[in-house]
Amino acid sequence: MEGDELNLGLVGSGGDGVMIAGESIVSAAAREGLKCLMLKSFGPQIRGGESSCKIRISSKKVSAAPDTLDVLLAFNWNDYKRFGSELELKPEGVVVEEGDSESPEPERPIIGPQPATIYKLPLTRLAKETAGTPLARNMVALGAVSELFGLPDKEMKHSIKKMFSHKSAQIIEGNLKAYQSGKDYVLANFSKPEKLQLRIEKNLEKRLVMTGNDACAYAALLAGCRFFAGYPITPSSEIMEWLSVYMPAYGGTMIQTEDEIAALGMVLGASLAGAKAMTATSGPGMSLMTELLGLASIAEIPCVVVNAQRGGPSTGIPTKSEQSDLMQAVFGGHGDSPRVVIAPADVGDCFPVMREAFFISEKYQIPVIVLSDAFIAQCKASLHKPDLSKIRPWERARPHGIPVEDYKRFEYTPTGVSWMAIPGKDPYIYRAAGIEHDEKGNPTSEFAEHEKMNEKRYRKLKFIAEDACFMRYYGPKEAKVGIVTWGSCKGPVREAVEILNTQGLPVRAIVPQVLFPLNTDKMRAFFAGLEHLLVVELSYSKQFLNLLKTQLDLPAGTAHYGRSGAKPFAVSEIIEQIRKIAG
Amino acid sequence: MEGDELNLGLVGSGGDGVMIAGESIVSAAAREGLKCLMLKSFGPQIRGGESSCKIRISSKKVSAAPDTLDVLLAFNWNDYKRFGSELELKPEGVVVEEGDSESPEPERPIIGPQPATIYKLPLTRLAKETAGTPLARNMVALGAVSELFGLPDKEMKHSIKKMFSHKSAQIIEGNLKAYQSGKDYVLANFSKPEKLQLRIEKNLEKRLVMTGNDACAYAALLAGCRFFAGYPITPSSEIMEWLSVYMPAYGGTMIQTEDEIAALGMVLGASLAGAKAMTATSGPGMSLMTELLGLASIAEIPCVVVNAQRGGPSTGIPTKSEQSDLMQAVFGGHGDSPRVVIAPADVGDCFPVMREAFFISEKYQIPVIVLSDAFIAQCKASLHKPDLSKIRPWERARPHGIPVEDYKRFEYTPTGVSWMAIPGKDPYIYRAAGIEHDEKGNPTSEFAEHEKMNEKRYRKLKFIAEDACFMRYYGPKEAKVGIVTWGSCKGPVREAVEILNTQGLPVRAIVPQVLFPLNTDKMRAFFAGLEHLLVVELSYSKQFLNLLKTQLDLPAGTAHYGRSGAKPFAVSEIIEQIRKIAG
Amino acid sequence: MEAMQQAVTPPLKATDYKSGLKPVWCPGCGDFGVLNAMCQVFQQLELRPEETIIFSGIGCSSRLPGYLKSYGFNSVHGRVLPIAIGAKLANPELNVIAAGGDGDGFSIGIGHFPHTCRRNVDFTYIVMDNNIYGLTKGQLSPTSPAEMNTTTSNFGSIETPINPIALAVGCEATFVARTFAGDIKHMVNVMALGIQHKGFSFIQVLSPCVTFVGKEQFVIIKNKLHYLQDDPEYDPSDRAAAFRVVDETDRISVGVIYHKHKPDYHDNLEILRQAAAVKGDRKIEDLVEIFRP
Amino acid sequence: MEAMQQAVTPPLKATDYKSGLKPVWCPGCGDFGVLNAMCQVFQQLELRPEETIIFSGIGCSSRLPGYLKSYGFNSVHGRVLPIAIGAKLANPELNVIAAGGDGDGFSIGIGHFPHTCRRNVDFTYIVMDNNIYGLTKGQLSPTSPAEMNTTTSNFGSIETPINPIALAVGCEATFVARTFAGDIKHMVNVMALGIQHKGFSFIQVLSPCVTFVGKEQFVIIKNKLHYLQDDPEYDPSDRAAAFRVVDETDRISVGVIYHKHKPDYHDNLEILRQAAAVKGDRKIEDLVEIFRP
Ligand SMILES: Cc1ncc(C[n+]2csc(CCOP(=O)(O)OP(=O)(O)O)c2C)c(N)n1
Ligand SMILES: Cc1ncc(C[n+]2csc(CCOP(=O)(O)OP(=O)(O)O)c2C)c(N)n1
Ligand code: SF4
Ligand code: SF4
Ligand SMILES: [Mg+2]
Ligand SMILES: [Mg+2]
Repeated sequence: MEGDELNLGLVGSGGDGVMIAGESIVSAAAREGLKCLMLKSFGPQIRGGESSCKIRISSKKVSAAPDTLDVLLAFNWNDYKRFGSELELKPEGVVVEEGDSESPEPERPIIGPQPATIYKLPLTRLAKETAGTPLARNMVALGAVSELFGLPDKEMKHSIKKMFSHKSAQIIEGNLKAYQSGKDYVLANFSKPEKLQLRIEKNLEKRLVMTGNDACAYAALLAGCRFFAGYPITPSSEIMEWLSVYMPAYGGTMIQTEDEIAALGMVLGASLAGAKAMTATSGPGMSLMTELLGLASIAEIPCVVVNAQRGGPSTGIPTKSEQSDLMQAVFGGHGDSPRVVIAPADVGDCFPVMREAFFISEKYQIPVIVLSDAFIAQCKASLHKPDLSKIRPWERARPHGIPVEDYKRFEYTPTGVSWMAIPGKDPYIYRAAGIEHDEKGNPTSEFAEHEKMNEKRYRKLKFIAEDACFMRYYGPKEAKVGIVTWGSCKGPVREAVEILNTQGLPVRAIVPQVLFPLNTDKMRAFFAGLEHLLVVELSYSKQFLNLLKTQLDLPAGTAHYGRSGAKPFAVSEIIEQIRKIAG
Repeated sequence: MEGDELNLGLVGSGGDGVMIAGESIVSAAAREGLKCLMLKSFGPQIRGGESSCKIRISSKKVSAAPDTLDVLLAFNWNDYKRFGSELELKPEGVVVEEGDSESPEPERPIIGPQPATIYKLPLTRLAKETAGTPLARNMVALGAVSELFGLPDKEMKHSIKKMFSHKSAQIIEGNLKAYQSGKDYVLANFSKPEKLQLRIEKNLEKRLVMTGNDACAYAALLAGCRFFAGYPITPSSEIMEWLSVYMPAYGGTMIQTEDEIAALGMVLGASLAGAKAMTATSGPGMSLMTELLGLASIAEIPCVVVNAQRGGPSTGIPTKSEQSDLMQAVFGGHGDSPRVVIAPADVGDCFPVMREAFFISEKYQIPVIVLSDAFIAQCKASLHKPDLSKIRPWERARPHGIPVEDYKRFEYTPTGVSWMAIPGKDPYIYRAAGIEHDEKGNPTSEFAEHEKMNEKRYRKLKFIAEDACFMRYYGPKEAKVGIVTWGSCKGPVREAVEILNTQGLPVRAIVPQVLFPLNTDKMRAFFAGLEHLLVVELSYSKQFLNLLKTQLDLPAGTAHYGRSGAKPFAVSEIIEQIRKIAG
Repeated sequence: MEAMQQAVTPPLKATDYKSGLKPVWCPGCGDFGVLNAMCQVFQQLELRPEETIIFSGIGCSSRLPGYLKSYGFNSVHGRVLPIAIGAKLANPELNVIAAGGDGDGFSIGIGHFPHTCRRNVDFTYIVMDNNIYGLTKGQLSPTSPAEMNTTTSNFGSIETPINPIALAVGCEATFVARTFAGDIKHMVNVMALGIQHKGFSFIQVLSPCVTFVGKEQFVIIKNKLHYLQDDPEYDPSDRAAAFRVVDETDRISVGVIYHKHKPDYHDNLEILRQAAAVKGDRKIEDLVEIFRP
Repeated sequence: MEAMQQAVTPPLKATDYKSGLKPVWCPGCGDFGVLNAMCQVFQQLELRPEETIIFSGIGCSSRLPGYLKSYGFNSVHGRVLPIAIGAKLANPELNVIAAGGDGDGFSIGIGHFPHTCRRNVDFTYIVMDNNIYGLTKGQLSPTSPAEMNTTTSNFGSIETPINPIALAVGCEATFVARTFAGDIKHMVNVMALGIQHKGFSFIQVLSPCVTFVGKEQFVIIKNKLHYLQDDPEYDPSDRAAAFRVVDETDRISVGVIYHKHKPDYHDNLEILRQAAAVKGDRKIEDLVEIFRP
């Protein structure tokens, strides 16, 4: 426990209620105003198999999932085996498990240091006694954990009530009793571990709790999106599921299509007809959208496509994260087909990123790919209420004040952006095409027109790189060691930077959100004064490094640290790499 | 006419028989043992619209289509308008057109220098008189051209006979008479232009005539391909059309599928079941194959995909060429999904390239994309009979000599290649998956296995870069100016290099066929000693330059010349660029 | 239609519906007839060009939007249906028409067809069926008859053709009709009914490719035509009867083959929106409260 | 089978056809029944594991190949049919079986279905239809009944479901059957007939998802079952009768619904190869002569 934070891990089987327990803790912490973050992990079993989660709570700041745990709550040691490498204890870490003083010592296949203390509780017996069912074991454990480590009691109870609000009063009562029995057992049998007490500051403001998918969906609605077509796929499905509940109420449409091709097809039709439209998917769906993304590019139709990345290639590892769809996002189309790629770096970041996505797409009439990833998409985080007034729909430039005959849908302009009429709303009829065309939209196969249109379409990128660039910076300006990273790697990188700076090694980091077109001036400005540069990413084939190379010259000797996904970077792993290059 | 070559352009409408005339010339030249090459160009009309072709004939060497013409045969000056920029005359160039001394001077919307001489012939009248139909105008014109510029008369007649071999004896006779009348008219009315006589060397060996598509199809059959599934698309359809005729006779299967996804799906099924299998397509189809290419990558299924590139993005310009599917070919997949990309540089090159494609794919169990383009795919060229004995089927490594239970389909090996059993032929049953898997093929979501498998799959690339690297070199080793290019740009680049070297500016060029993985040692060796380097390509967004940057460091100050496709590079254009950088 | 007030909107003549662009079609192509029929229908139904949009895929037939005066989108091969659906759902006031060829609709695009039928979105889909791939110069199409010789079936096709009408009736399209490019009047009638139908309407137009199949197709088809409107027995609301029609081999029935009343997608969507309103009876900004733990 | 001589090939028991890998399915899932039935069928028909290959897409149901002892390929979502066709055409001696879910087959993969039916390649396609997306945790499937509540139809589905049997019969599949995961014996019988059928056979297995639809499905379906083999009137070669069956709402007919004899693709291909032989009656190397101008 580094100062004022608590890192918990929970592991068990389907019936153990691991996720309910985890979510109760997160809710309670957020109500108390604490920062927190929860990452879930599942075994291959569709239902009822092993599952685990890791929670990090702090009154200060939470950037990444915990590397190592202060507390491991193990409902079942067998289940632990599958997740061992994800659930490592800190040297001073403790374990909470089923058992009492008389039960035989279980085999604990713990990876890394052995627990400093073990708290055994007769979870099942207490659950039966209080709630009348062994299913309430998780509540007993919650009570114990709450008492042992100083979680906010009132809020914990509130969480439990809310979690079971759709159940009978009796069941709620039973669960609360079970919770209390856990607390009581701890009070009667153990002394609290002094070093592992969650410090709670007074009067913190209550926080929201949501996942990256929630945030993307809600932010889209705020940005004026009223048409969503999609096809389910892990880990993005929750975006459409959320919109299926909330989109229709605002007169919008959320439609599940036969496949991802139809999804993007409908989005393009809807957008051409005037709606702000989007879809969401993951790698395999993204691959299927390749052709229609090119159509959006040549026909200059605004659209937003969220790709919540997972482990690839092909079906790959659907439940785990990776950053390996980056090169595809930028260069995946056949022909010279410009698009914009933008990536949130954490759950809260989904708000500005989605705003920017719709802004760029509508203003520049270009497809925008939002590259989220499973660590963001499915991470449950507490956050400060974002400034929603900043997320306003942007209206497309429509033709006006000229004779109808003079209207050129694809007029060659200084910014590359031409007026876009809305069928049924504007008298400026035009014809769009996936075929190369002249300014009026009529087909052409002439070199001169083609070159001109390529120039027009790519010209937009120069303006976008200026207009919509945003980046995050960490660490002191004068540091001579720099890191470039993107997306969810921001968490561990940011934390590594902070730790190293406190340890006397000045390091700074830059995390661009608009990855293509990159604002190369800002990147070069960041490079200035560096003696060492490290590019960090979660892709085996160095996709981010490659993308950077195509856009700017990296300082000589730039180092790279990357590996496959399926496991987030540990802060310690990043620190080690930085120390390696910084000597 | 540079020494011993003749550059002709023909232009007319549907009924004018432009293509028949052009093909007759090419056939005659090839029978005479001459080198030649013909590029066609069509207007938007599906049938009966304007069309033109450019032919280059030489007894020495022919690398590229003619920049400018010695002879322009214009059946119709209206049709010329559409192609003007493609059909420019040399200063000493001449025109052959319809008319006689009495007919009014037509308006000639000629681009560039005006013709040095104009030969008017009463094409229609002579055609009617001799063949009884104005349709034989093209034959009259052929006779005239043949007589004027010294085309091989005997072979011209042979060509005409062959061209009409499926027609009645009377029609053949009529056409031959029309041809003769053209010759006679020239003899009676003009003196031959002395400078424009095709010099024919004695005893040249007869040559073959084929397009790049023909060559790819035939080479595939030679390499053992016995399964082709595809969906028609310009400019690759002729591959499947050729195989539809010749594949079944050798016990193979050519099947037209419902779309490109099904095409690659069938190819993968066929390959898994033991066949050497391929498909062919162009940009839009390639985009649709994105997902299944990733499947081939993770499941390590050999397959060859020919992409005859056309103008992009989206439907783009189907009838014209471009080199803008390169980044997609290499990086188009979601996830880290290795594949090999290899490109022929001319029609004849399709033989070794297809051989190499099947060799790499079968040996390394990896998808291979052959990037042809419309200038190669549909270019009709005469060529020396290739050494067919070099194109032998390569047999996959199949498991043997181990107990069935010990077989690991995805065994981790030093080269990354594991034995691949054939269902129905081998007792070594296994299960493949698009899901990440362990060595046995069982699904996994563990980081460690994933990293290991990524490493295995990418490891192959190192060996391929050595094993299958081949490149073409032009120009003297000691030249200080270098050019890197690929695919059909080789033609004009090679010629530019030769011209500059004769003009006293030493230049050399390298044209890698295996573009990914690139043999970087050979590239660096080429860079050594250069003072100037120019990267040349036909893509607006600098795809080749970007690809090079991701694979190796380019010398400081490397210059780039690229532009949209739809028009091949002129040799003069390349020369100008080289002169610019070489000062 | 805010910006449109200023536009002059006199009644249009059929020829006013031509865009003026010269078709790339071969002289004699059936698609000319389709274009002319559409102009007449638009005029008859007084569809305003500004309120009408024609979507298509890729093919000779898919060039159609370029020749009509209205909004248009010549998209990519096989995706016309989802694109049209998206437009209609986002902008229900629009007159939406989708058009394309047999390859576009029943080869690469066939996956969208059953789903379009079941959704019953209110637009019209016109397939110009010529039993061949025209634009790519003569390959086998999914409706090419068995044993047909094409550039990809050099020894005769060994595939059983797709029957678009059977598919449409089987997938419960609510309006299914067939007509012939050689009979403008019939086309106009059928198209008018299709466009007026509330819900999805599918119209197969037999539209000969004179270049890769042959001019004689016009005569061959004409001689086999059976006009359903002349058959007093025929009841287009009887699905079994419709299935019998699709199995005919000796004659070609044209007219409305199947017709059914059913709420369209938009009707259902409106009901759903009502039901969903409880979830959103507040300003979007206030929705943030649902994230309170 | 060259390398196979050395392998011991004693007759196998049904349980020998299990791979040994533990299924990831939820306890009680209908797919367990399908797996068991397949083991029995394989044993009954004495299919050799080395000569058999099971293809699948992605979904809970598509995990099947992993649990059977035979060659197998768990490919990608929706593409099982073309992959299976490729394998069978390239290696006609193989026993080829394709399997998957309702989403895999009738949503994303539906475009391949009509074309598979018309080609009549000799393999069997088993769809485990649970009316839901299991693997992705409970979204609407193309066969979800109207008004069903799912995670993507929170106010009840407004789509008309796809009827897979209607589609198969409409597209002239030559063998169309339905069976139920709760009746192993029936499954075994129907699957055996399907596998023995020469040509394409399609089998819809009603296979309840206990987690996202509910255990009660087993009872609900069971109570509505109508066994066609018990109906002496029923003639599976009568297409009109088959169409009547697919429109049933009060009962669920199971058994062979439609059955037709027709040459399979391979038969046709062999004829075509004979016809084509004239073009290739020489060594491949000598074919180069056709390029002589
Ligand atoms: C993805 C993709 N595949 C293939 C093509 C090539 N292509 C263009 S049109 C066409 C078929 C045309 O046939 P049809 O739809 O029947 O239209 P028609 O020309 O006969 O009117 C094909 C295969 C393409 N444009 N895009
Ligand atoms: C291209 C693509 N899109 C989406 C997915 C996500 N996905 C996996 S399985 C599935 C549907 C599963 O439903 P079904 O086919 O009915 O199988 P079940 O799990 O119900 O057996 C989906 C949408 C995917 N893997 N690939
Ligand atoms: S090729 Fe056929 S379909 Fe295309 S325009 Fe010509 S006649 Fe019409
Ligand atoms: S989720 Fe449903 S279909 Fe999937 S394994 Fe569980 S019960 Fe079976
Ligand atoms: Mg057609
Ligand atoms: Mg299902």
